[in-house]
Amino acid sequence: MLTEFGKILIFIMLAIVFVVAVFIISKFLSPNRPTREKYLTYECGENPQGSPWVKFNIRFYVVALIFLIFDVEIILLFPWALTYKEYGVYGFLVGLIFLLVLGLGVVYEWRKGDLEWARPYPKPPQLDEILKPKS
Amino acid sequence: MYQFLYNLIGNELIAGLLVAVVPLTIILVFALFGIWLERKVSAHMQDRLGPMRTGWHGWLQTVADLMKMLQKEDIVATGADKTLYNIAPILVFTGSFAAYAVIPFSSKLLGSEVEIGLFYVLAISSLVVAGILMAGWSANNKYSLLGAMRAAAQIISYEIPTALIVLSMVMLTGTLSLDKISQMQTSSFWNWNIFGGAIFGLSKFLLIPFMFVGAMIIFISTLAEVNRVPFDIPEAESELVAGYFTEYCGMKWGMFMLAEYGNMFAVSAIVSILFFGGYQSPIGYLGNSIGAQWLVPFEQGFWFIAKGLTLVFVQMWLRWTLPRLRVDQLMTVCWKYLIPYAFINLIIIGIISIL
Amino acid sequence: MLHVGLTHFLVVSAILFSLGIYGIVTRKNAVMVLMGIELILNSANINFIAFSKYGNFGLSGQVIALFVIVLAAAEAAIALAIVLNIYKTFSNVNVDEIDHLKE
Amino acid sequence: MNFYDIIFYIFAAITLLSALFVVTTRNIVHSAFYLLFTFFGVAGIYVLLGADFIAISQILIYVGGILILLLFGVMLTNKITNVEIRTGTVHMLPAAIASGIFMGAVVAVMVWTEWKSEPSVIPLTTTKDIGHLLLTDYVLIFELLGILLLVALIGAASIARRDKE
Amino acid sequence: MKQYFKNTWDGLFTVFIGMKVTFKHLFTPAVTIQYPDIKVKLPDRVRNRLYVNMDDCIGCDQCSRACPVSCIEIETVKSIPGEDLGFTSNGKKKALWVTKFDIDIAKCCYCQLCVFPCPTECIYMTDVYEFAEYERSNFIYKFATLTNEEAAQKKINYEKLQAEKAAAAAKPKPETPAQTENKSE
Amino acid sequence: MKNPEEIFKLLKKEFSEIILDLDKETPTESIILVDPMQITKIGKFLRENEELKFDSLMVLSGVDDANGTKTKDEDGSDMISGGTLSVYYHLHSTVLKHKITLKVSTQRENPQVESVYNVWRTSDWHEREAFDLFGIIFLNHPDLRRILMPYDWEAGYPLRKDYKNPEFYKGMKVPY
Amino acid sequence: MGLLDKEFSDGNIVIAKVDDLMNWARLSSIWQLGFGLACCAIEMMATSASHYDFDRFGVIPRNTPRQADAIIISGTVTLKMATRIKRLYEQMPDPKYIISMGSCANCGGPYWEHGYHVLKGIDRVIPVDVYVPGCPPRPEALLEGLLKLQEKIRNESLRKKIA
Amino acid sequence: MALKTETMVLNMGPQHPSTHGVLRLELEIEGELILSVKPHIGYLHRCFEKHAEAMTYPQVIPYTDRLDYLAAMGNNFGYVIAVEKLLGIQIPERVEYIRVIMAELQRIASHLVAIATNGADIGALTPFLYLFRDREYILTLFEMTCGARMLYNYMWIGGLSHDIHPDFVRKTKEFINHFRPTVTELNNLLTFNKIFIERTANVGILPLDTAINFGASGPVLRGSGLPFDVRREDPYSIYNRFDFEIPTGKGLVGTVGDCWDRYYVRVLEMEQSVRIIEQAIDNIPEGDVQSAIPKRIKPPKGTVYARVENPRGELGYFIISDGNINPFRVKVRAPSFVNLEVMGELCKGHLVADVIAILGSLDIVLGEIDR
Repeated sequence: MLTEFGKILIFIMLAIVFVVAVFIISKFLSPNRPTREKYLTYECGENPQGSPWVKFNIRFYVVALIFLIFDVEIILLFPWALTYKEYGVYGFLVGLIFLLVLGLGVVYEWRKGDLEWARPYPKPPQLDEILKPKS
Repeated sequence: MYQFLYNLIGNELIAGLLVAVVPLTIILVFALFGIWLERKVSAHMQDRLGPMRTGWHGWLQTVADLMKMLQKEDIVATGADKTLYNIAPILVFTGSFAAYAVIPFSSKLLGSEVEIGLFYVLAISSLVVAGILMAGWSANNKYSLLGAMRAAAQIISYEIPTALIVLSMVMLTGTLSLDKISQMQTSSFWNWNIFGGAIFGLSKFLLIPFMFVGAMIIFISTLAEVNRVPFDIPEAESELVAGYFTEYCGMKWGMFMLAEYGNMFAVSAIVSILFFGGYQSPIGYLGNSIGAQWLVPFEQGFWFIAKGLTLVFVQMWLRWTLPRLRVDQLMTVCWKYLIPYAFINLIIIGIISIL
Repeated sequence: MLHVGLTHFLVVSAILFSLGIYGIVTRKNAVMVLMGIELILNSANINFIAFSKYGNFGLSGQVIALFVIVLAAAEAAIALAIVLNIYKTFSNVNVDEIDHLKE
Repeated sequence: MNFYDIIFYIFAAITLLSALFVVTTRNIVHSAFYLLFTFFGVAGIYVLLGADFIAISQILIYVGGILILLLFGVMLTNKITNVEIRTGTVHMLPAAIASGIFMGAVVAVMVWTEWKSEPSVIPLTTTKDIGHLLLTDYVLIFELLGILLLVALIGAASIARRDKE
Repeated sequence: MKQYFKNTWDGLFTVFIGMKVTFKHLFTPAVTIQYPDIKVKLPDRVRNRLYVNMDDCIGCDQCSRACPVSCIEIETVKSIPGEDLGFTSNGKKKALWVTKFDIDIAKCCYCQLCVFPCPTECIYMTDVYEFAEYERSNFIYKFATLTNEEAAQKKINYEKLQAEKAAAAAKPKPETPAQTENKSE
Repeated sequence: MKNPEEIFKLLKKEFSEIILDLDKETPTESIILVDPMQITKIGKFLRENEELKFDSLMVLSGVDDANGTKTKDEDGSDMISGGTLSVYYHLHSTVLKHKITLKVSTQRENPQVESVYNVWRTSDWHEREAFDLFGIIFLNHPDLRRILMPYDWEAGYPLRKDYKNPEFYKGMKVPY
Repeated sequence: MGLLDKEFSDGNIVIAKVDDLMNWARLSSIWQLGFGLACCAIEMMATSASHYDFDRFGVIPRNTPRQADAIIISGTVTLKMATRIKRLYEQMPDPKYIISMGSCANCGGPYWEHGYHVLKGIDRVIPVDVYVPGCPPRPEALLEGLLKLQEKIRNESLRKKIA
Repeated sequence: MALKTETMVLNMGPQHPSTHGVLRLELEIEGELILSVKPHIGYLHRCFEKHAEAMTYPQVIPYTDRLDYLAAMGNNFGYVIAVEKLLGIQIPERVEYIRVIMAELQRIASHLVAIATNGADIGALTPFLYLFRDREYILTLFEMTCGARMLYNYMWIGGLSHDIHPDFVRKTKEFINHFRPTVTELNNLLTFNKIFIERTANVGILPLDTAINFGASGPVLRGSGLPFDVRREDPYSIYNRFDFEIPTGKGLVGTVGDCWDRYYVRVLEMEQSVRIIEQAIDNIPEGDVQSAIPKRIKPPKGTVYARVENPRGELGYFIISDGNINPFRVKVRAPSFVNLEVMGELCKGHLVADVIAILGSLDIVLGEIDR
């Protein structure tokens, strides 16, 4: 018997098949005229300097990290959200404590400035510094 | 639908496939129509006309675009990582399309009646994030990578307010099934969740303002999840040329576009199911009143698509009104505004619902 | 052997576990080691859930699996943070080259 | 061989093959991306075992969270200056032999052991039951997990933050 | 804290104001001119493609000299006595055969500087702007009415005359009436 | 608010041996001729002196005076040897609202002028431009590269009066 | 090997129909590379603005050459820029088209005589499909050039090589 | 021991949607943080100065059009004033009035583009189209007068190429009536939008003394707070007859001299231009539009530096005449060229997205930068 998840699997398969089919049709129709320049990486018409694969801003990592923790907490809350009504106030309190712990996390991160994206407040260019002779 | 087809054909696989084909058709048609609509809406908002020369008011425009894209040469730059570069559009489109499996277009047309549909929708969209990162990384292009990193950070961040609002709706309705949530908001717009759901009494009136806040928050954060203005910094035209799909051309790019429009409709559908009654008619069914029961699912389909399109229109409206945020402001909006509001909203809804 | 039963799941889990071990042992990169650990955790989870289905413990296995996932997330977060810190200190994340605690 | 079996084999193949790629590919970013398929396959296996909630959680946390985090970690910690991001490997052969032997032993044990192989009845959807369990038997662990996560958050964030000083 | 709520409010409020504006425009009629179907009448003074009315051109070369981009090339041959070139519309007598009057409209910068010095107002800018081409060579507009052979003939005629004059100057004896007759034909 | 004569007098007093001349020939402007190797010092003085306060350099223009001996080379194009290249500085004070023009002249064969980069940063690109188009070398300029022409342009300095166009640049035909 | 690379020696009705359909698609959806050079770029922007509205013809600016079908050379091409334009053009996927807009792009325009740094005509670097005269061309003139280009595309055929 | 992210060199331009033409910016970034910005210009170097040396005096005018192609009238204006100064001739009253009206209309048109592109850079595309729509009306006025939409060759030495069209006065008044509500709409839609303010306020702050030392002029300098306007400072033509204000940056939503101030100064300047036009339009005296000048313009030997307030700032022409019919040397002090110099200093420490906002607020036109 086709279970409900089986139907989802069919959806996923169908999507993949569809995309691949479209690619094949496109391959069949489209021309292929390679030149050397065509396969260069686009960078506004200039020669790319250096690789794009350089290390990244740590903020991205911190965001992912905070997200992961929150995500996990929210997942744990879903079963609770479905059932807490049956337990009345007790059920709600269980979740509330959990939620407050989560809230504590938000507050902590906020206070510590981890929610600040690296927004610099750069100093405006100062005249004296600009006119300093450069060595 | 599935049952009907199964009885008709007698083969589970084919029946399931047919059920899946319907949403595929819908999102294809929607993407074609949606892009045309987007161009028309933007044009008329800007005192222009938009596409005019392919069919009546250019309604064949996107068909032409699509067919042209099929004819375009496929370029994979020498520096790119070919495998990942080719997998990425598949992944993105799959992630976008798989969400349709649980969205009830009407009480009869529903891909899968899986119980934890809402949860599944949240989860499957993470495929899109992986796909976008893959696309950005494999293209060996600075704009792509910057765009992909921004997109990933943005989408995952905004998943939290979305999930919090979804959680509060789960608390209110007590189910994770999108179909059941739709069924609950039956018969009149007064029963929609944005008006406190199908319950009566004091708590309904207490809920209304918080429901409005919730609807607004989830709308804003879904806007960010599908990278629409003002949250379109991953593909910010004026900075990153085209963001993570800068290097993609032809149909591969078309798949990203298709996935984007598919996502647009999907999130609108989710918002409309959660807050605006899903496929339920606001005024009752013609089919019921004239005694033609077979008409009802079609009416439901109409209402569902109408609601979805309305929300899509609002998305477009916002897009052609607002400038875009900067990446740090985007994060600020999410972490410092939406999440605290959603959080407090959640607690209040919890308190009201156990009253 | 044709009909899928508990054994099949356990075998899958065992192979996954060995692959995880292999990954941990052969790779120098700390992030790769983390990936190996994730594989091992997944294989353990398969076991939990398989026994939850084929045993008499009700859904406890699944709940434990959920906890494992949660722990895995916490572990990944902390571990990656540590890896990052190691990287900051040593400009390197090769596990066998980081053999002193303080510089 | 019925549907169930075929799908099991598909998912097992996806899982194991991609896991093999994960541990053997030299490009670490590829490894991370292959991990996506492993997680996905494992989620499929969970579904086959009737654990729908866990399966979805698996996708949500592993694919949506841990994988992204790993990718960011990879991108942050590698001097990625050329196309291939290689990671050094050590003692491949002994490791392969050892883990092969280990695998053989475990598999043998598992195959030869007489498991009670009657599937117990698992409800169609497990979320509610998990919820009940969380609110009754495991309520303490549930709360503790909250605190654990808080600690993890604070710890990880402060470790990662250390460069600001 | 106050700032926090003010930011929230400002954000939402200004967004709504903006949305009001764009929504209003959704229903204002478009200003678009649907070009190939509707072509607006351009003002009288509009400056587009150059046109030379060769009937009026006296070949004075003033336009060519005024042109900052030297896109006008004029070659003239003096007429020989007895040829009647006619008059321009404002009554000037023509005295030069314009053997070549080429305007490379691709170079033209539409500055109208050539128009003002023209004594007969024969060069002017029209309102024709639709003249895109597939080949660039098509942009060289040849206005000279004489065919190449005619032009060559005129040139030969004039050279002959010059030679004769030179000869006449050298030998101041007006002879050879037959030849003069030939010329005037 | 001072007129050029007053400014000249002031300068003469400060730099008695350097200031060369006040050129009052031109109908609309008075130009102070200055030694090219002292322009930085004078510029600093002009900017900082309380009575002058020339805080803004409006424009710095290089000029090819074309006053050397003109010869024709084998293919008939002009060659100039000897003579001078000049640089004009138009100064303006946003506070005192007066203007003055300085001029320095330098040898065409080895054109060297001191940079006023550290006095008025406006001159940064203007000096690069003068270098690019006339080949005037500004001493102490930190980044004296071509600015308008391609960095790999080898055919000389195009605004000199005897500049000759190259036939090809990177395989592209240059003349019409 | 795609269909568009093939050349059919004899045309039959099927090829003619496919031709028509594909040409129609290409000509109705010419996406231009969002790219302005000089004065003409402003007129190009005016053409896409409300009064003339490029979008009516299905033309929308794409910022990356990978997704563009046509490049409108709108203004003076200098020697420094020419190599970049060449590369941008090369980076567009086939089939691709070029409109040379304005005098400068056509032949160096006002700068043809003394312009030591001006490329005298973009066709020295890349093949041009349509030349639009004007300095700058009126928006209508650019639209007319676009119509000319559409006409050209309409007459393309699988039977002969596509430009 | 900080985690050093590797720096990356990111090219913006020459083909980039928001570099306003063919500017190329070489950004050195760390993550998204700008370490340094190197503008590379010259991609549109059209050798104006060489051409000017080869042309006669009137023939240079079409080339001046093509300098700042968004404000061609202003360029003509500056050049003819310079040559007239050199020749020492008087201009008829009527010509002066028409020139001022044209220059102010051109200023509005140019600022419309500046504001539009600034908004579009930040992501607001709809205001862009509204403003281009209004610019179109001004272009119609110009086209009616002299036949060209963008590059006019309208102001000639000693006069104008055409007299104004009989309908011109009426149409201009109509335009002004239409234009005022547009500005309000613009303010509602963009200027005071919270997102726009967040994006531009406190970004790219240019302190006044730095601005002066960098030679900035026009809205950039005024945005930093100095009411410096050549029309007031060094009145040319008949600007001393009109009553208008010089808007300066006040730091209304951020710090004085930030991007928003530069933007808002332009919005206010459009209002002032409308005021000037209103004062001038009813007082155009009757008369001829060409003063008697010799057919061959041959100024005496000498140099002249004349400056006018172009929309982008102080536009100066430095002309050296050797008594021939060709100028010996014409040097243009292009406002954008000078304003752009500050870019490198201004962007340091900002994010990639801010570069766009800063560049948009500087409002450059590559035509006059590269000339």
